Amino acid sequence: MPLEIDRDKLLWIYRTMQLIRRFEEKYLELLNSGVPFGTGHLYIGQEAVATGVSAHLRTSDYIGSNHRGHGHCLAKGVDPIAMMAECYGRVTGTNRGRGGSMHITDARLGVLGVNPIIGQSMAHCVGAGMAINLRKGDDVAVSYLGDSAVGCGVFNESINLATIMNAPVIFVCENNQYAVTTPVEYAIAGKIIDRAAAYGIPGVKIDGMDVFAVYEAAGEAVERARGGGGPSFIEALTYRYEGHWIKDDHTKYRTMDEVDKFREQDPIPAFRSRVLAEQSLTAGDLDGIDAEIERLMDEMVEFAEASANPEADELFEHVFAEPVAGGQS
Amino acid sequence: MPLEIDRDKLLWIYRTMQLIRRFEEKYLELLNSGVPFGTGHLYIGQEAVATGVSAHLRTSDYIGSNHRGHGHCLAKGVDPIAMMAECYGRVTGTNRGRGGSMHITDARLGVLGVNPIIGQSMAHCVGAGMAINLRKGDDVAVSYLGDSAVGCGVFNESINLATIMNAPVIFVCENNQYAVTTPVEYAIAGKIIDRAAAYGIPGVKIDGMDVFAVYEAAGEAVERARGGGGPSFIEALTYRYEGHWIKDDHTKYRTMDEVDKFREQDPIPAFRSRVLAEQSLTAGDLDGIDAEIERLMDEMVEFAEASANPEADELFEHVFAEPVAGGQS
Amino acid sequence: MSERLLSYGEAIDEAIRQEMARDPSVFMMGEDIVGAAGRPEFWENLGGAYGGNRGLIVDFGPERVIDMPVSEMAFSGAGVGAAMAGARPIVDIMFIDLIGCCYDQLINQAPKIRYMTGGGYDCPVVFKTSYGGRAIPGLPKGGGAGVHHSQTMYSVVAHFPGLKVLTPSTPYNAKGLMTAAIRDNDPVMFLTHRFLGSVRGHVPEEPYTVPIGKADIAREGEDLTMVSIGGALPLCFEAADTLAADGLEAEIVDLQTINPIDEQTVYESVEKTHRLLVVDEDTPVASIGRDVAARVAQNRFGYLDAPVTSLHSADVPVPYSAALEEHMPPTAEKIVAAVNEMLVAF
Amino acid sequence: MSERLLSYGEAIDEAIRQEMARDPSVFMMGEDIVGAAGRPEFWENLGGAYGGNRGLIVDFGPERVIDMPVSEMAFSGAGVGAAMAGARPIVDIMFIDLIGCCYDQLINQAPKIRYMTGGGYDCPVVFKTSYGGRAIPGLPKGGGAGVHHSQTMYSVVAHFPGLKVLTPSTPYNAKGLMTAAIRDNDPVMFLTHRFLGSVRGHVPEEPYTVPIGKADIAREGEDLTMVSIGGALPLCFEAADTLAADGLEAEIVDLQTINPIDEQTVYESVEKTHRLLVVDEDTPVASIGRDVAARVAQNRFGYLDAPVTSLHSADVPVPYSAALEEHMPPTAEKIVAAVNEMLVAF
Ligand SMILES: Cc1ncc(C[n+]2csc(CCOP(=O)(O)OP(=O)(O)O)c2C)c(N)n1
Ligand SMILES: Cc1ncc(C[n+]2csc(CCOP(=O)(O)OP(=O)(O)O)c2C)c(N)n1
Ligand SMILES: [Mg+2]
Ligand SMILES: [Mg+2]
Repeated sequence: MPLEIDRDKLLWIYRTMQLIRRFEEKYLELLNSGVPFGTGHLYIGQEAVATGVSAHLRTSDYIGSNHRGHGHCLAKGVDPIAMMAECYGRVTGTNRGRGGSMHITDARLGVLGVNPIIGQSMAHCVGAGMAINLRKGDDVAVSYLGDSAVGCGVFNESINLATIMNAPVIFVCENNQYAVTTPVEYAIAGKIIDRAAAYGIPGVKIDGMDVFAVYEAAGEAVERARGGGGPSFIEALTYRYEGHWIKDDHTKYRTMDEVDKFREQDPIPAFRSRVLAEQSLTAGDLDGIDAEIERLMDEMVEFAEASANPEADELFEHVFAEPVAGGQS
Repeated sequence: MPLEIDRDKLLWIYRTMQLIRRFEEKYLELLNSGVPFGTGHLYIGQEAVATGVSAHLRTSDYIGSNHRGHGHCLAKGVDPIAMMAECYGRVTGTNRGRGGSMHITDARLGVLGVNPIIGQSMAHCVGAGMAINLRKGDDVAVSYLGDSAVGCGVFNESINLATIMNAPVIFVCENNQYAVTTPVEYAIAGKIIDRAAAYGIPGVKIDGMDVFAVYEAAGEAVERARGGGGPSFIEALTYRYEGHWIKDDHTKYRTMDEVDKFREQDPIPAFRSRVLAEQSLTAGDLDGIDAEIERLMDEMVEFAEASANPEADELFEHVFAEPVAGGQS
Repeated sequence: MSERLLSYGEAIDEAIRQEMARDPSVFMMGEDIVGAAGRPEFWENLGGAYGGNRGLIVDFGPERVIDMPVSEMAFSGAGVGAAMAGARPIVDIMFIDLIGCCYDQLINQAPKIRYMTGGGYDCPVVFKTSYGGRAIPGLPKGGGAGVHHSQTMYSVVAHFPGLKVLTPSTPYNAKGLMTAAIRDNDPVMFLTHRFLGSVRGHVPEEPYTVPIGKADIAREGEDLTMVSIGGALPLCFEAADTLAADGLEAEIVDLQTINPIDEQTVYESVEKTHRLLVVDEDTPVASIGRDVAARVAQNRFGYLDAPVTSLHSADVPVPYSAALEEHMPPTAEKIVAAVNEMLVAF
Repeated sequence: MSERLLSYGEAIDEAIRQEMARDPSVFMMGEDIVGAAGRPEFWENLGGAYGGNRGLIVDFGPERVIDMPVSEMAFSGAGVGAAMAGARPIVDIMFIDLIGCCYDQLINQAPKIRYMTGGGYDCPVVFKTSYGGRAIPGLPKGGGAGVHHSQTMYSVVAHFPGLKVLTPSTPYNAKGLMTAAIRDNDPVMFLTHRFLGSVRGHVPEEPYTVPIGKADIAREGEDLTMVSIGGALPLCFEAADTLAADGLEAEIVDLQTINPIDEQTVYESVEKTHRLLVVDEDTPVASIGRDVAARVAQNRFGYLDAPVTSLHSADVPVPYSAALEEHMPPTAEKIVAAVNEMLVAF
C-alpha cells in the first residue's frame, strides 16, 4: 500500500530514527574512547518502534519506559543535549546528573521515566491513565516493555487494572527476542500476543523493524485510547544489534548469522529506500537531516564535556520537597 | 453418563464432602457459642472442588492452599482433630497452635500450607513441582487459588514458570465469584479460562458444584502431570454460602436470591440423589458415614477443649532449627 | 475549642472527606474500600469491607473512590504514576503484612522519584495501611489473627530516604497528619494501628494539619524520657501513671513521624531527663526503636545517666495462639519493669 | 595450610560446586546464571551474564543449574516450595535492589515457615544476591550504576526473625559461609558485595564451613572496637592502619552474620576497648549498624568511655553521578574522622 503520511511527518520520522541511531552510536564511540559512563543499554536496531509510536503523541501524553530507554525518550522529544549531559553525570543533565541513562525523565514532556526495574513502569502508566480519566482529558500513556516483562507479575496486574479502569494506555511490547542472554522462546510460555487477548483488549503483532507498520498500529491504538476506547497491546518484533548492555559480548549467546539477518532489515535504510522509491522525500531532504544531526551531535558532546559535575553538597538536596520539621541526621 | 467410579471412591467422596461441611458448620457453631477463634474463612458450598481433586491424590503429592483452606486440607487427609485444635490455638494442633486456620500445614501429607497472602502459594507449588522433577518422581502438586488470584502478579509468574519448567502442577482456580465483597466480573478483565490458554497449557472450565465434573477434569490433569505432561489449569465455578470471613455479613454486597440459587445446587444433596438414583450406594451407606462423622465431630471438639494452650516460653522456640552461635536478644 | 469526640477511624475518614471536597485531584483506591464494586444499589450501606469510608462513594462517586482488584503492585504503582501525572491519590493497602506484594513501588519507586529526577517531579501519593498485633492480654485464650495479619514491621519502610512515614496515635493527630499527608508533595506512608480504630478523642471539625516530621510531647516529666511509637502511646501513658505513683515523672515523646525523625525534640527531652526508654511494637532487629536509641547514644551520650533502652515485641514471627501472642508485644508492665531495670543498672 | 589464592567470586563458586557434587538435592536457579538458556552449544563459554558459575552447567546439567525468566516472585517462591519438598535450592537474585519484586517470599514466607508450623517444616533455601555502591572515590568522574543498581539495603531483610542473613567479606569466609548456608536447614540470605568479587585471598580447597551467627575478630586491638559489616572490612583495615600510626589500636569485629547477630563477641570486645564504632554501608535509618550500636548502649553502657557511634552511607537515594556518589558511602577517612570525633566528644 502507498504511504498516506504527510511530508512533515515523514521528515519527522526520518529525523527521529536517525537521531536515536546517531545518539547511540555517539554514546558507544564516547564510551570506547574512555568516557566513564555508568551502565547503559543501547536501542540500536529498535528505532522504528519508538518512532512509529511517538509519531502519534503530543507533549501532554505520557510515556513510561524500561532500561533500554534512550530511543523512547528522544522520540518523545527529550533534548538530546540534556540527555547526553545526564549520561555524563553532569548537573546540566535532564535529571541534574542524579539519574543517568537508566533513569532519564522529563516532567514537561510526560516522560515518567526510564525505569530499570523490569515491568514496574507499566503500573505508572496505568496510574497516569487513571489521572487522565479523572480530569476527563484525552491524553494517553504509552507503556514500553521488553519481552521479558511479559513473564513478570506486574504485567498481569497492570494490564488487568488498565482494562477494568478503561485507562487510555497503549502497552508496546518490544520483543527483541532476548532478555540479557535468555532467548524469549525459553522464557515466555505460549505466544506473547495471546497474553493480551486473555484480557479481552485489542492486541496486534507487527513487524517492529518496519516503521510504517508501527505507525499504523500505534495510530489505531492511540486513537482508540483518546476516544475513550481503553487500553490496547502491541507486540513489535524487533532486534537489538548490540549487546544487552554496554559491556556485554553478545557473541557468547547468539550467532552472528542471526544478528546479520536482522541487520539486513535495518529500519533506517529500509525507510530511506521506500520514501525515495515512492518519491515521498528526496535524497536532499534526508541528507539535510543527516547533516543537521551531525552538527547536533557535535554540539551535544561539546556541551556535555564543558558542563560541570554536581557540587558535593547537592548530595543532600531533593530528598524531600522542603526541609522537614525535625531535621535529619 | 453413568458413573464409572468404584464404590470405595464414592464412599470416600461422600465422606470427604460431608466431613468438610460438618467441620465448618461445627466451626461456625462453636464460634457463635463464644469460642475465641481468630480469623477464619469458611469453605461451605465449595466442598466438591477439593474433594473431586483430592480423590486423585496420594500422600506424597503436594497441595498449596489459600486462606479458604479447611476443605483443601481435610480432603488431602489432614486430621480434623488436630486441625480443630489448631483453630483453638492449642499446642496439640497441626502447627502447635502457631498457625491457626489461615496457616494449617502438614509435612507428612505434603500440605505446604494454607497461605493467606493471595497467590503466593502458587509459587510454592511450582517449586514443589521442580523438586519432584529433580528427583524424577511422579508426584504432583495442586495449587488452589481463588478468582482474585487471577489478577495477581504471582499468577502470571507462577504459571509461566511452571510451564517452561514442565512442572507437574495442577492450578485449580475456585471461582466463587467474589473476592471479599468484590464481584469477579468487576475485578478480572476477560475470561479466567482464556488466561490459561495464553500460556499454551491445557485449561478447562467446569461446574465446581458438581463433584463428578471436578473428579473427571482433575483426573485428566493429574494423570497428565504424573506422566510428564506438565501443568494444567482448571477453573471450577463455585460459590461460598457464608460471608467472606467469619464476621462478614454478605447481605451487604449480594442478594439472597443469588445465594439461594447456588444453595439449590448444593453439591452434597446432589451427590446423594445421584448415587441413590443410580443405585451406586445405598441410603444406609450414606447414613452410616453421617453418623460416623458426627461421632468424630464430638470427639474433635472434646479433644480441642481438653487440650492445653502452648506454654509461654514456647514463644521463642522454632525460630531456627538449632540455636544460633551468637545467641539472640 | 469544642469537645467534639470522634474515633481514630472517623477522624481519618473526616480528613479524607474534607480534602476530597477541597481538591478535585484527590482520589482514593484500594481493595474493598467501598465494597460491592459495580453494584451501586449496595453502596448506601457499605463502607469498606472492614468499616471506614462509609458513604464516601455516595458523595464523591466511583470515579474518585475506586475499588481495586487484588493487585497491590499495580495499584500502588498506579498511585505513583497518577501522582506524577498531577493527581493526589490515596492508596489503601489493606494491611502492612501485604507490602511484600508491592514493595518495589513503596521503596524503589515513590521515594526516589524526586531525588533521581533532580526535583523534576513531585510524587504526592499517600499509602495508607494498618499494622500491629491483635492479642489483647487478658482476653479469653484462643486465636489471634496469625502471622500474616498481625505484624508491625514499619521499620522496613522507614529505612528508605524519600518516604515520609507517619504513625498517628490519637484521633486528633490522625486527622491532622492525614490532612498534612494529602497536601504534601512527597510520598507519605500513613500507618494506623489495628487496635486504635475505635479509640475516641477530641477532634476539631474544621480542617487542620499536624506537621509531618514533628514529635509531640504527649506528657511532660522530668525523670525519664519515653519515646513512644504509634500504638505504644496508651501503654506509655498507663506505665507513666504507675511510675508517677512511685514518684517518677516520665516525659512521653510521641514520635508521630518515624521517618524523618524529629531528633531535636527527643534530644531536648533527654537533655532534661537524662534517661531514655523507647517503646516500639516492632520486632527489635534493625528497628526504628533501636535507631532512636542509637542516635541518642551517639549524640547525647554525655547527658545520659542510664543505659538507653528500647522495648520491642519479642524477636519472633507472630504466633496465632493468643496464649503465645499475648507475651509478644510491649505492655505497661514490661515498660515499668524496663524502667526499673534501667534505674538499677546504673 | 597451603597459600592457595582464590577471588571472592571463585571461592563462592567453589563452595556451590562442591556442595552440588556432595548432595544431589542441591540445585541453583536464577536469571542468566548460565546464559543462552536452551542453547547448549554456547554453554562452554558462558557462566552467567555477569560472570561466575563458569562451567557449572556443563558439570551438573540444566536440571540443576537452571536459568529463570524475569520472575523473581515465582522463582524465589519456587525456592521456598522446593525446599519444603525436600530439595536444597540456591536462588540467585541478580542484585538486592530487586528484592522489592519478591519481598513477600523473602520476609513473609521463607522465614516464618518453621515457626508457624511448630517445627513441622524445614526450609533450606539459600537466597544469594549482591549489594553495595559502585562509585570508587578517585576514579574519573562520570556515572555510577544509578539508584536501582547501587543500594545496600540489607537492613530490611535482617529485620525479620527466621531468616539468617550473611555478609561475607573475604574469600575465605565467603566459601565457608556459603557451604554452611547450603547445609543449613533454615532459609539463609547470602549477600555478596558488588565490589569484592575480584578481591583475592587464601582459600583451602577442601570443603569447610564458617559458622553462621558468629562474628570474626579480624584484627585485635585494645583501644577501640570497630564493628565492620560486609564490604566495610577493607575500609576498616585501612582506617585501623592510619589510627595505628597515631598509636591507637583498633579491634575489628567483622560481623559476618547480620541476623542473628553475635552479640557476645561484640560485647566482649567493647568490654575490653570501651569504645565502639560501627561501620555500615547501608543508609542509617532503622539500620543494622544502629541496631548494633543500640544493643551495646543498652547492654554494655557501663563499659563505655565514649559515645557509641555508627557510620553509614549518607541518608539519600544513590545518585548516578560519580561526583555525588563518591561522597555517599563510608570511607577510611570518614572512619578516622569519626574515631577522632568520638574521642574528643567525651
Ligand atoms: C525485576 C528485574 N529483574 C531483573 C533485572 C535485571 N535485568 C535487567 S535488563 C533484563 C532483561 C530485560 O529484557 P527485556 O525486558 O526483554 O528488555 P531488553 O533488554 O531486551 O530490551 C534483566 C533481567 C531487572 N532490571 N529487573
Ligand atoms: C496479596 C493480598 N491482598 C489482599 C489480601 C486480603 N484478602 C484476603 S482474602 C481476599 C479475597 C480473596 O478472594 P479469592 O481469591 O477470590 O478467594 P475467596 O475468598 O473468594 O475464596 C483478600 C483481598 C490478601 N490476603 N493478600
Ligand atoms: Mg528483550
Ligand atoms: Mg473468590
